[in-house]
Amino acid sequence: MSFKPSAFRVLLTALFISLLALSVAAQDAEEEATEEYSYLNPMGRVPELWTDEQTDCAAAGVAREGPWTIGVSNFSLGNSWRVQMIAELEAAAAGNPDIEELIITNADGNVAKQISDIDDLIARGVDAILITPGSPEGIAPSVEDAYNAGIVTIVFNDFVDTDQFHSILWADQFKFGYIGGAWLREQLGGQGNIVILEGIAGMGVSDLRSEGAIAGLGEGINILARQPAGWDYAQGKAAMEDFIAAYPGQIDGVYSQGGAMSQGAIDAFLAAGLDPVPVPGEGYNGFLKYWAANLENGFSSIGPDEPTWQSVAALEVAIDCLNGETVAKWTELEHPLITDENVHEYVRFDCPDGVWSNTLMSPEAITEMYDCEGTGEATEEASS
Amino acid sequence: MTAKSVQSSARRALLQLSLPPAAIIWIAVGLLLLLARSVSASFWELSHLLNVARQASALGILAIGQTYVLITGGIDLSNAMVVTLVNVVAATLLRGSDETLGGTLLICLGIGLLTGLANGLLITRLKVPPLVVTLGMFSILRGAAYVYTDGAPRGDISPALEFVGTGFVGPIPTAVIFWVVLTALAAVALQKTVFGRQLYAVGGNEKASRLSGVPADRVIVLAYVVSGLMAAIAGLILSGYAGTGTLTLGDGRNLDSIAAAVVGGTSLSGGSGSVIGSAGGALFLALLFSFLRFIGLPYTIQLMVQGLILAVAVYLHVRSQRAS
Amino acid sequence: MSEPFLEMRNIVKTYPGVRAVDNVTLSVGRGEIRALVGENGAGKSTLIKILAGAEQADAGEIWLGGQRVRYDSPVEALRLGIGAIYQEFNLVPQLNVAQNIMLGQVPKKWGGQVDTEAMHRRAREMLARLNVSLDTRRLVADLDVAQQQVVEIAKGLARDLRVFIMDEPTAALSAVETEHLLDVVRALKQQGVAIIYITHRMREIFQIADSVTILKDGRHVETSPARSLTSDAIVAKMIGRDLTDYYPPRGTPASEVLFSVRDLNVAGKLFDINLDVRRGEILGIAGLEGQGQRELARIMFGALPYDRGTFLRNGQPIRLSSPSDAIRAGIAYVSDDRKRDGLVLIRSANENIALPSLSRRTNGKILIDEKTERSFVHHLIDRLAIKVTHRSQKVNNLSGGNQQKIVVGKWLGMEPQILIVSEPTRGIDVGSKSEIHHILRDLANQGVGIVMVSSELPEILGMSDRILVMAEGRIVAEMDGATATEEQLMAAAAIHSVSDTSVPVTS
Amino acid sequence: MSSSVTTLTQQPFSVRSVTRLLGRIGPAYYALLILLIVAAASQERFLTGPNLTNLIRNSTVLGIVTIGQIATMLVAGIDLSVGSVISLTTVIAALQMESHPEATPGIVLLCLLIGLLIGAVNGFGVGYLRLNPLIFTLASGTAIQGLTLHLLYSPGGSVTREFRELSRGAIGPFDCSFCPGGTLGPIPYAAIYLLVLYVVGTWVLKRTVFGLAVYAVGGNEASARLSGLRTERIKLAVYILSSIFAVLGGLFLASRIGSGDPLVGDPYTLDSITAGVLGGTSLFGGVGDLWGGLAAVLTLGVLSTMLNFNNVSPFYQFIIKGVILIGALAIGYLRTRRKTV
Repeated sequence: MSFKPSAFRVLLTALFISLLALSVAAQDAEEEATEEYSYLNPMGRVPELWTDEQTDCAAAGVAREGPWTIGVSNFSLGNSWRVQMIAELEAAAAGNPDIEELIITNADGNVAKQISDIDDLIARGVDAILITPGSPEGIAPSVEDAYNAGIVTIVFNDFVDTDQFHSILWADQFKFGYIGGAWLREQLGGQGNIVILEGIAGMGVSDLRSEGAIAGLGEGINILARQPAGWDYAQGKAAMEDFIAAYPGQIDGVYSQGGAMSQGAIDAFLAAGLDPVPVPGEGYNGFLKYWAANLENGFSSIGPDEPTWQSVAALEVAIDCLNGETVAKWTELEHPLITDENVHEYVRFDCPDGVWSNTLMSPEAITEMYDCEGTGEATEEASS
Repeated sequence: MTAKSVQSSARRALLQLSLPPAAIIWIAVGLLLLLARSVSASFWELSHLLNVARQASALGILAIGQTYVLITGGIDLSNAMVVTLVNVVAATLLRGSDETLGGTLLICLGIGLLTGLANGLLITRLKVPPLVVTLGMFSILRGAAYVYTDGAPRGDISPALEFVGTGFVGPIPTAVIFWVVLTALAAVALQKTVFGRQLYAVGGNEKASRLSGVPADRVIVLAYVVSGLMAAIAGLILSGYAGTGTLTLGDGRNLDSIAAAVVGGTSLSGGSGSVIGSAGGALFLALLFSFLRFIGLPYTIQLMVQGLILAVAVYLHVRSQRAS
Repeated sequence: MSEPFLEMRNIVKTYPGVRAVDNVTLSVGRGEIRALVGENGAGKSTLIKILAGAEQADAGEIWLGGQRVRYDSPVEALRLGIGAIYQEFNLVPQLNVAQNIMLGQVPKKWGGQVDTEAMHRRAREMLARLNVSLDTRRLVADLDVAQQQVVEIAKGLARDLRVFIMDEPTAALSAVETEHLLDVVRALKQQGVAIIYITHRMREIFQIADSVTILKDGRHVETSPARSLTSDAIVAKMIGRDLTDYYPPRGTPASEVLFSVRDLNVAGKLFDINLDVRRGEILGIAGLEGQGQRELARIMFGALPYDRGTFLRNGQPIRLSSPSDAIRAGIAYVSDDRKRDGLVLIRSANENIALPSLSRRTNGKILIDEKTERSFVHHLIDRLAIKVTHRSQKVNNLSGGNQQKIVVGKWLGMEPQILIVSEPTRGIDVGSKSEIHHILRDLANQGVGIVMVSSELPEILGMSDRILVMAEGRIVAEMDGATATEEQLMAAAAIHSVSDTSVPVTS
Repeated sequence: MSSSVTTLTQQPFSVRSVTRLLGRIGPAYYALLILLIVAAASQERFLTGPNLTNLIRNSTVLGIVTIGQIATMLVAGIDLSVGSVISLTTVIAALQMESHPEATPGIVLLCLLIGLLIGAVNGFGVGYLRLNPLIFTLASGTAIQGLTLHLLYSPGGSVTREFRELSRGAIGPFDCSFCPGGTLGPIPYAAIYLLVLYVVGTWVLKRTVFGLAVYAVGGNEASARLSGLRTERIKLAVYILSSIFAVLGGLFLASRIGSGDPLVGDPYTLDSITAGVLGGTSLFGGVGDLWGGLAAVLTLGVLSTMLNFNNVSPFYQFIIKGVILIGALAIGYLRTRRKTV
């Protein structure tokens, strides 16, 4: 190696030290960054912009005669929840004669692509636009652009860092986490050791759910480890296998952000020959199937559910607004709670794991979408 | 002068110790195990080690195919999406029962085979660089998985496949048995068959191989077919592990399989490599991921350490190759 | 030639398992042309790589103009005025002639810009010194081997070197071009440049060298004034024994025709080629560089497409559209470029030797029978006297001569009926050369028909039973190998090249 | 534009040189032309000022990053860390500007400095230690992703208002007697950045000694070294450039999204390689130029917009993109096919 330990190395070292110093400085800034929220609700965390304001769409001049072209900027189709959410929207739009065209774009998890998608929808001249922001801050300018272009602008699925839209429908992810965390605290009697399975590192939803859960867990509970597992069964199970080995006999509970991870965590305990510890879940059918089937064995859980039909709710608000009605500017969607008592109402034993139970789609439509075996025709189709 | 001669004789001594690349990674696996043991004795629990081995098995099987392709001087980025496509197809066709198992297996292996065939033909006939072909194929397969399922994976994996993914034969996880058997077969094919010899020759010098009568195109196509088939098998095993169809099952596994092969001593410039080394590479990565989770490092630090160790592993290989 | 200008003192360089240069001391004066000779593997290449900064010695010192100098890269060597042109051309195919000639010392304008005009001007000057006119805007990728060699030499000239190392600069050049080069070397000598000149061609040594240094097995054997030596003496000292039978005795070819080419044409390259290869003969194909000989050899092996023509094997027409077709017909081919076309350098001797005959030996079975293979490879290694520490040794660690033997050897496993060899002894040492010649003659005596393309006249004359002379893509003469003379050959080869004999590289 | 393609050879004008030039134009130019025609024909709203402005703004980040990626490809390398560097840049810019809004120029410098450092590490590993660039930059990218998440675990922070204007602003509209309506629409800053960077980048690659060295190292590294080029140092410089361009792209992106996002850069890694390859740059080094890369970047942008305009299902979009990637290069091969063994 013909490398000279000259000025070059000195420069490198100096640069490296300066980077370290800067990263420390950046961390300070991060801690300040979280201060912009206020706690309006002991369980929730709502943007401070939140008001009871109404939007008078007629006065805003965005109302127009049908038939309409409605654009949807969807952030991602990365899991069955998001696919079902879009499927519900398509089903609802298909039944509405006033909707001429529904243009759905998919940013494939890429904020920059979503900005470009929204630009395209505005340029295409849609009458209303439904946006699931991939980033509250990053998408805000695009939301403003749509709003300023005189397009009915409806945001749902996440909040957005602006007030220039006609309506927002939003389910508090902090609250989602808080519910699971508080339930777990109750199960453990306020103390014990847990591990946390998070969604995807770097995603706002994932971070908020964890923060909410930690708030809900309270002081007495010791968090042994946190690991992102992408709401994915295989990743969740693999992480749990490691934790079971790393903390033998010490894990009293698991906080899982839901998706298929909860089921993966339970299966890891079962595979190790252990009884599952308390794990909260979500309205993911795979988890519900295990839960409902093991209720009699004493298994208990809780499932705050992010509704897949919020897209339909957003579409309804958009239609109201296009018709010139006055709509609520801010709507918080409650997480319907799945409990030991009502889990049987949600579970679909005849359907695959990917189904999301909290749906406005008819059981038949779900059967068709997921090819369930529940109805007569479907079973026949399968056997043919 | 004396200091220099001491240094050079020390270097000579080191050079004489130089080991085959495949051995280095197995030594690294051993060192990692010792390190893990010193941190926590429970890492050495047999059940945990077997779990790690099972986690490694799908990656190891993917790495077999990747190794074949890398030996030709190519690369396969599409294998990750073969895993996903096989997963959703298997779940849809099986619908949770073993009745259609035979046909499903054939179709899934067919997907792997056809993908490999398409990759290989595009690379050899149209001379499109392997990175581009397999990247494009990745996108096409992804679209196919979405179109096939309409975005909503249907059906369920059957008991027989679940046994492959999660079951045990005696104390050994079934998946590990598949991995070991496939690795052994692939190693024998590489070292002891005409095809294996031709694979190394084509990767080392394609032109000279053609001029020696080696059907280079056919050999390259076959390497991609092997990679496609291995991806299909890994997809079936992972399906058994996940129990259901998901559109994310293959995510990131292409780069992981390349990393496993490369830290196992396979060169990205073609002509050298071994499946035994790649098996060590897969095990090393699985152990590393597990160990970092095991000691409860924050995820962000885990990523930094992963990056560092990957760089060090590659550095060690380069050193050892330069020495020999 | 007064006091030493360049001195290499006690240079040692060891590679794993080989002491490539063992305590060699060498000194060259200003304006001295020093021929450096030795068999392949004698350490010449390593020694000059150390001098040029491309490799670092394990021990030893380099002195220049009375001062000790230290450097560990070609950049620093060039800065001291020490530079080399190499046997494997070090050109960048994607760049043009001027850019290649001036690479590393491109004239600049403001802002780090390339002064394109100055660059082309200077490149043209260098080519003019070599008496060559070549468009400096052509891409090197589009040049033929001789033109590339000229560019490589011009690149060395452009550097105003004080120590100029030339590693077989004439290997790819025609006789005329060689003369020009030797003139340039003499001119450099006049300017006081110290020149180290490596060659396997004895004639050139006596044409230009002041003194000769002979290396053997990494050690210094002797340095003497050129005029005190004879060709035989040099050869004897290089190989450590007398080389009595320089060329093996000719055999008695049969009249049976094994292979024929009829009316072969390639637009712009080959015209109406007809030839027959007979059992047991060595058919020499002679000519100046670049007259279509090598293309012909490749076409006969199915490795290049052609426009028109038929091939007859034992009188039956055969298809030759790929090397596999040729191999099936019992035809083997040893390329002029062994590193690119002949060997898988990063694999073992064993694998290289076994490669063409693999399927033949497995005979439909899946696994390679290693026992048979081992004895087959050992047999060949013994028969061809290939020097390897083990059959699993990587080929790129072997000397050129041994590599060439492997290229020939790998074809023997398939028992070829026809062997086409192109420049079979290019760039290998005298000892290996002679061995290759004996191997070829043995094969002919066993009934193999051999086609030997060579631009080395002594080789053609010494080896061939029958000689075909090519010029501008045509066969222009046929001669009896036993009686033909160098003058006859040259006359035949030059007849058709009247158009531009003075500057043939511009073709 | 095309004159820069020929500077390397500068052949006298002849039919042969024209056909040769056509043969050397990357597949991206053809793809871009065809797509533009199809897009303009299928949607009347496509060829409008605002839409074209958006197209350029949305192509800017990729356009900038691709410059650096092409440089690494020219030395037969690859840089898989650019995505993480972009994310890191948005995070540092947003966090620092939020806490020190007055120090924006300093923060920009800081980001460039960090780019320099990361590039130096990549270049040191690839150039001096001769580690395989694919694996080494994968490793450094992983580590940088970790660092980025360490600094900011979920999207947050915010850049200053003025900084946002960098990506949103435009100059004009201009008077123009030939144009319909008498004015030429506003020219977005983004177009100017792209043009300046591509012109400067092309000047460096095609006109300077450094650029020649880059092509030489990529064309034949051993010979470049023996010709007295410090190949290690050239690779170091190229990887530094790649990181710096990633930082510039990241700064533009931070301005565009107004905040920091630890995952936002991820897609640019593969996209920039795709753009480079589509633009005619060889993965084996020594062949390629920037304008082809820009054409490819615009092609990808037009493609995305066209698919959105025509309401093509996202599912089929994956397939279409894959087919176009392979198809463009396959056509490029078929056009220049020569039969040799």
